[in-house]
Amino acid sequence: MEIFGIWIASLLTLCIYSFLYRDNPFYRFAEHLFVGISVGYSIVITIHQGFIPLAWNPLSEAMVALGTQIRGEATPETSEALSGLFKIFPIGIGLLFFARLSPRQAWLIRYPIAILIGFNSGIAIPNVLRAAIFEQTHGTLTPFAQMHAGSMSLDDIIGAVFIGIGLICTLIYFFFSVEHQGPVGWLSKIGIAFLMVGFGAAFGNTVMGRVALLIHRTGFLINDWLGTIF
Amino acid sequence: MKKIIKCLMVYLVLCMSISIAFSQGLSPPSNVTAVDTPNDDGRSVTIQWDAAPEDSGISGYQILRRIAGGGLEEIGEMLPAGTTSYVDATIEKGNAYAYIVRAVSDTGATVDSEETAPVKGTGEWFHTGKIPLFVAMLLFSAAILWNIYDARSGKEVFVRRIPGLEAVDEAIGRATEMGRSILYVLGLGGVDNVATIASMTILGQIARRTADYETPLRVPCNDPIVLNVIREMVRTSYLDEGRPDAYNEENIFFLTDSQFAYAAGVDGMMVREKPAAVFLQGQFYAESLLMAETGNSIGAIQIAGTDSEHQLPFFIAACDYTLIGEELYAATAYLSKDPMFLGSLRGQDWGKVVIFAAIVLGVILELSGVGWITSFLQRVR
Amino acid sequence: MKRQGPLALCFLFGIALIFTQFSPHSVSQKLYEEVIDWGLIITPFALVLAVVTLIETHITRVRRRTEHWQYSLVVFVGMAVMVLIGIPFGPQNSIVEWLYNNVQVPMDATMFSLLAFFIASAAYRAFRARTFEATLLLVTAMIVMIGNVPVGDLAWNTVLSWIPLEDGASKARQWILDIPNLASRRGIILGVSLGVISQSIRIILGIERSYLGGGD
Amino acid sequence: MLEKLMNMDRRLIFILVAVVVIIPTLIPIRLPTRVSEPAQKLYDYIEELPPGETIMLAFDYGPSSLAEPEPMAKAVLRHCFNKGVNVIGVTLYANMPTLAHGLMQKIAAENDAIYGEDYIFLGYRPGALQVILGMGNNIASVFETDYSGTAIHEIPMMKNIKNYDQIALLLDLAAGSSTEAWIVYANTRYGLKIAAGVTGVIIAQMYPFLQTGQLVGLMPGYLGATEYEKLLNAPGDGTVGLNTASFVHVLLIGLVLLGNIAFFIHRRREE
Repeated sequence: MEIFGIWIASLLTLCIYSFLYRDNPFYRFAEHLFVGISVGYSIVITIHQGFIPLAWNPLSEAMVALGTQIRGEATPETSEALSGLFKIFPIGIGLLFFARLSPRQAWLIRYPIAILIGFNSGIAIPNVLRAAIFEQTHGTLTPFAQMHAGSMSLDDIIGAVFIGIGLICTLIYFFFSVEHQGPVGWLSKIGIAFLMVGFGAAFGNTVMGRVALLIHRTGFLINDWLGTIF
Repeated sequence: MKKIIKCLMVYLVLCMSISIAFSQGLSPPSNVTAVDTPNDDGRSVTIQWDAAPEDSGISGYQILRRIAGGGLEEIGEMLPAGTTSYVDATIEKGNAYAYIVRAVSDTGATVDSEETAPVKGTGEWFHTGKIPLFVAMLLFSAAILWNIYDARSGKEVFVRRIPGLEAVDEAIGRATEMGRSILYVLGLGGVDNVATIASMTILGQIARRTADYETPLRVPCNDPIVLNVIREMVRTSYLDEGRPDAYNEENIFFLTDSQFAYAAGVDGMMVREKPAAVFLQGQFYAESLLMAETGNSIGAIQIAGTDSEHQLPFFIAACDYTLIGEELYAATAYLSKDPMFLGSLRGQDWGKVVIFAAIVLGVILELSGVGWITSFLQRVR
Repeated sequence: MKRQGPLALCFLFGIALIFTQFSPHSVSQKLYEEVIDWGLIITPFALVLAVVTLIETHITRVRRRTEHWQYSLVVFVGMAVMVLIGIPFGPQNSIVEWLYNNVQVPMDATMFSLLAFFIASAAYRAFRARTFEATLLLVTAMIVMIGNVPVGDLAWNTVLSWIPLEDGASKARQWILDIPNLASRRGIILGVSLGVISQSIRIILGIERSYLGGGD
Repeated sequence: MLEKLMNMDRRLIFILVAVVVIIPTLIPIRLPTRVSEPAQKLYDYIEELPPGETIMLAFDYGPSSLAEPEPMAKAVLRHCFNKGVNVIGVTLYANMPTLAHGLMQKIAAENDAIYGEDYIFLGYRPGALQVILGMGNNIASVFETDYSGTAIHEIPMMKNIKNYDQIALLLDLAAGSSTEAWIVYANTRYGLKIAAGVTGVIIAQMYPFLQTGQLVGLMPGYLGATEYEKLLNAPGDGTVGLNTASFVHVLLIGLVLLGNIAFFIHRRREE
């Protein structure tokens, strides 16, 4: 079974690589099979790792507890499980996503979406403000505090000054309320230069990342697949 | 009766331990205070005491507590010497607790401090340590709201020149002259994506210009909902320009929903139709490179724009103009003149001015040895 | 109800979360936990949207007999096999795991590895030093690339051994990442974060409503 | 001629790339590497943890980009198991649980680590943000059971672990923007220490957080995996891969140079 699996995996791998020559039926078959299998897998995972433990289990436990409660055999545990009954509200709102199936009632999905978007926005405001704005500004100033204390090497001093200049110029580049002329124009040009160096670094690293993907697949084909033949 | 015996016992134990301590020269922890921990949910009490001198012979501390009228109980593990505070997070709400700090020497001798006054844990409704964060949040919200309000009242809001946008007319003009089409790619985002919304707005504006020139505007989509929205948008643009006859719904169509197939389809269109201008605006992932490279190889003017930071290097390298991150949002405001976008853009600029000022001022102050901005930022919680 | 209801809920949840971030009281912490619970329960249902959209797309394709419509059937077969075995027996069923390990994982990984080829052809055909900016980007990219792989330092230490700096390639890479890259990224982070916060404010207050979609 | 060179058929380039990857895969070589500061910091942090401490390992990547994070995960798991540091596995990616679970089992078996005592795998729950926040209050409120369905409170390793307060470090193995989410919500909100091992695409984005200390350490892509393997003195997939990658990098640099030379000659002629 394992060798069979390696063979299937290898053949599908080659089907996808055939795309490098040009689009062809093998590639299209593999691609669509992939879409089907992976969506199927996410449905399975979402049901077994999301819906059942988070919604179904507490609710059914609460139902059982309700039964014992009615029969008058309540224990402290059943009354705790009973609180699961309140989950009926979020579950009901979640079920509204199914309104997507009916064109006339589709607007109902706005309710769960609005809650999730309100959630994300509310939690983001104070935390992003602190993590990104305050912490990052603080991080820019700390080296200068050390510099005054005299506990820094020349390299680090140059680095801190560079970071300060680069940050300020980048901020100026992303400043839209003023025309970029004269000194502002010059500073924003320096900002662009810093941005380009940053993007260049990202590009260089991306090459490493993409090459890694290929090496991983080649390693599989050569060591695992050809390994089963030779 | 029981109580009296208990008290007597405690008294005896106390006397004994004090006498032992004195015989060893151990002095009791001084200035012991127990207060309700500030800015918590009411489930802890903070106990503090003075540090003992180094030669005190103390090897550790044990905290003891008593619910009013009850017996003494040991709380937590033995604390190492040098500790001067302890947070008891095991209290129950509604009870008042009194604390004793017991100093322990190497030989196991102990000496107890005086018992503190009983204290209750109460939860606070507002975390006073977060005042700076709270104020900053309010100020920024006010700035955004005021600017949107100001823009709505019809005041002119200035947005700087964005080079990529000036090339839009050039690109459309060239396509018209050459009698070729314009290809507009919206990326892979859904209707809820900020970059996609921005891209749809820009498309609406470009459609106004192509309507005049009757240049074909081809838009392959990968999201059925986005498709419906932009068909509506582009039709409106053509209507507004008085050219509903020039609108061809088949030019805006669904290609496929999967990433690489979409990129392959767009590449195929580029090679076959050889558009004179290619717009790549919106949210992009790894497929960005495939499309930008093909567009480059057919010699089209390419104007890209995305807030997907990781794809920007490829656009910059392979396209003629690229709207970098926030520039995409600014472009939306610039082209659509929507007060909401314009106002927020200026509000965000105000935010940047404040950060800018904090950095410049902070550096100057730090270098002259005044550290209050840095220590203020550090205290923000 | 079609617009006001969702807008009100969005406002309530947003404000509740902001409030609980500033209030340590046990009542507000209980509220905070409850709201997170709601979020956790609602989120799994969102999968319905993606699945319905996908199925609709492929059904339309089959029905209209568009080009390559047969492949849409492959999508359905793949999905059906996974769902019919996976839902009753769970993701730890051996057939599900076999399909995942031998079909899904290798294809996903291979699909992405195509990018290594495309980045190579793009590097050759599109990355030209046309402008000052593009040149700067290219030069930096090359330094980082050579610094990322061990052959960089090896070449430096053999060819440029007369320079009194060991492992110059990886040191140059590290300097670029640590200093100019950091500065520009921080600028981007500050700008983007202001954008995120301002959008969140607009959403909570109901000024930004695009998430409701079109219609009334 | 020049025209032809400038617009070389991309398939020729594809073949070149394939050859340059296949040959070193068949005949592996070893080049010396040095360890950069961010990876060293992460290693030191884990090295200094007393046995019995617990770290969390978040597998926040999909099968599509497993090439880089997988060697990192292997190296860190080996390090932890050998040191007696406990590991809680979790993922925010829906298409990841089977792969992550299998990987943890495999490395545990190699190092005689026991499920439930030395490591556990919690699995996946939808909604990244809610999961991160929910675990900060109470891990059991999000994961009442582990991936296999065992109740969390019955697992010996989890006896004294309620939330992030008892976790020494979260290592996020990321191929997307999950690290930022962990920083903003788990570090800022709950004070959890964060480190990251990221794919090449997002390395550059991590540096501002490294300087402020919001990230304890960083493994940058293949290079990071190689560096960690070197620190452990146990070369693995990362080391082998990075050496192979050397050749492709040299090829790519050569191609870019060639392309630009052709471009300049062409432009000079046009002028």
